[in-house]
Amino acid sequence: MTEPDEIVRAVEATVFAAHEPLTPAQIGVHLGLGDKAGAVDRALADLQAHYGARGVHLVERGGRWHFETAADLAHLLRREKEDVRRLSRAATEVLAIVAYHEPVSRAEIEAIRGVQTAKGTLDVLMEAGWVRVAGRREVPGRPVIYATTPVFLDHFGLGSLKELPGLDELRAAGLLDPVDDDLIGDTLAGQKRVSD
Amino acid sequence: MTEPDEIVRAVEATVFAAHEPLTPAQIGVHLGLGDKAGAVDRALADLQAHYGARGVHLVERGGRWHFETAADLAHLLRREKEDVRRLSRAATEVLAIVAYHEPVSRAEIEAIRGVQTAKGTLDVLMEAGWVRVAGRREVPGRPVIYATTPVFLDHFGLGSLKELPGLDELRAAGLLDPVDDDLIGDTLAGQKRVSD
Amino acid sequence: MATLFDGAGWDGEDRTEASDDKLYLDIDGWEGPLDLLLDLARRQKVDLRGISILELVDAYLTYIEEAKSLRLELAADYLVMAAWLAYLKSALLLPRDEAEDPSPEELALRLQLRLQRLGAMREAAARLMARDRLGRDVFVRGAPEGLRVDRKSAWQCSWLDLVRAYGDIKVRSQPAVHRVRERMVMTLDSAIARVSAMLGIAIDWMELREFLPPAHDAWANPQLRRSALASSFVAALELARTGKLELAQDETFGPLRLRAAPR
Repeated sequence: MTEPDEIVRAVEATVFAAHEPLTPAQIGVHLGLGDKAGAVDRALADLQAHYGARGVHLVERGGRWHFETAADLAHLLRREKEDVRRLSRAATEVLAIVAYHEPVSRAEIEAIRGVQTAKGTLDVLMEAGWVRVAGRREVPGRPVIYATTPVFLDHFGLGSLKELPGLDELRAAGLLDPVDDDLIGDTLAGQKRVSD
Repeated sequence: MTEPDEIVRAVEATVFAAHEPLTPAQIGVHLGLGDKAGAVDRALADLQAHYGARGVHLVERGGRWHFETAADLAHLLRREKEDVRRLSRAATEVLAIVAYHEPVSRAEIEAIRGVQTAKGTLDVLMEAGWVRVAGRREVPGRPVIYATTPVFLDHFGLGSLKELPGLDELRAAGLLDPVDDDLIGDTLAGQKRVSD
Repeated sequence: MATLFDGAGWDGEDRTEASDDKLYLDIDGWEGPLDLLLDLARRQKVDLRGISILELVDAYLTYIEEAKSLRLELAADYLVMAAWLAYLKSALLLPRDEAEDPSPEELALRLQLRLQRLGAMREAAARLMARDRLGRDVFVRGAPEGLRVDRKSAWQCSWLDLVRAYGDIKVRSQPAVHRVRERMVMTLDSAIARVSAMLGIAIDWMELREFLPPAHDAWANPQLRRSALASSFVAALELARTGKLELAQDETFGPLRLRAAPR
């Protein structure tokens, strides 16, 4: 490649510094090349070829020229950064209710949890991609109902929701808060809590 | 010239697209090259050499890199509507004193100029983003001290303060030594002091 | 160093063309005595290092006199400087007093150095302002795309957390039902009947435990035995209350003994 000549360098700098795309005529006027319009076109063609292989391209849109990031590098302009965050206790409960009872309305979730569910909690679950709106229930008020997504099954390694363990299994596996079965045997009062 | 490699293209696109000058570390983080910091430095050196002949240059100012138009094209690009604010003579002097002596207190500025410096003068320089408060000097009275900013380097096209024009000659001539003499106060005790 | 003082002024300002006779008119443009001194020095068109302080002092004093005669308001600083320069001048001209410290020559040198410093900074400011400046001479990219970092939360929740949460909800939300299991017990009535009957045939003190049924078959059940013990104790208290037996215990938690009340 030869060194760029003066006009090429000037056109390059002008397009670079411009706040908006420029027509060749505007560039010519700016550089005082009014009578050498062809020179601007040649310079633009030269620059376009030069930048073709680079990380920045010189492109024409509707007769106006500007620099932009090469299309294959566009992903660099907007990078996503992931913050790993643990789901809150409330959100975990809501997710569990949706999984065990889907499709379920917000009012039903609240009835099961026994506490009000902040709107944001469901938003977080939808943002995580685990819960989706599954339509409306055809009852008065037509409440929105929620269900889990395939992403949910993936994340928790489930083939289907049927694989979620029942309460008896949970208890048998010792996954529920221990109920004082052991204590019952040797108390005279002999009361037993019954949870199912 | 060989085709630029992927990292060079990515660094080129990143610096081109950025609103602000970037340090090599910032570029590395953005490109997810955290452990290959040397790659960014190599790419920047490669790009700087490549753009050296062009209408747009890649420049380093205070450790941060950006593209700007070549200085020799200034006569073609100079904007009629000047964005550069005209500084008062007092403000330019104060700016020079801060740059050549930093960090420097207001009393020291006044000692060099032999006149009180209006508070507004430093405010104008701080508003322009060229001067900042750099802490306090740990001497009696703990005076606030001032220094220049990266924006100052950017604006005046200085890679670092070492590139200030005439710095070495001035230093060699002893003209940048700390000022502590009070010429008139020493000899005219009891009269109004001129320099502070 | 001489280069520091030729060339144009700073940021378009240039007073070198001002003629001497209108010098006083510019008084408001000066910022202070040093400023005026420096300007006077520049008029001598020599390197500050070679300047004659005496001549400079004379120029300053003459200037201040003229300005005063024109009834210009002169700032106190100008007059203080004038007084000091007059002192310096006389010290430089008079025979040297060896004891004086600092010496007049030293003061003159210091003044010279200060003027050099100010001149240097003024020159530096002019050179700084004349550089290729961003936004005036060189330009950054007019329309950068900008870099954006979108922060996205990757939510974490384990299978265990999920099912445990559900279990907790169920445990928490189910109404608690309490049910007492049917168990074999010795009722108080049967205990009273048994203790009364046994007391009838007893001759001497008997310990409470001896009133319990023999520990075999159903009575071997420890729960039932405890029930029998408790009921027999209550039966003994009841019979004592109605005057049918006497109770004795030698020490705290010692054996409890019973016998029929003497008739």
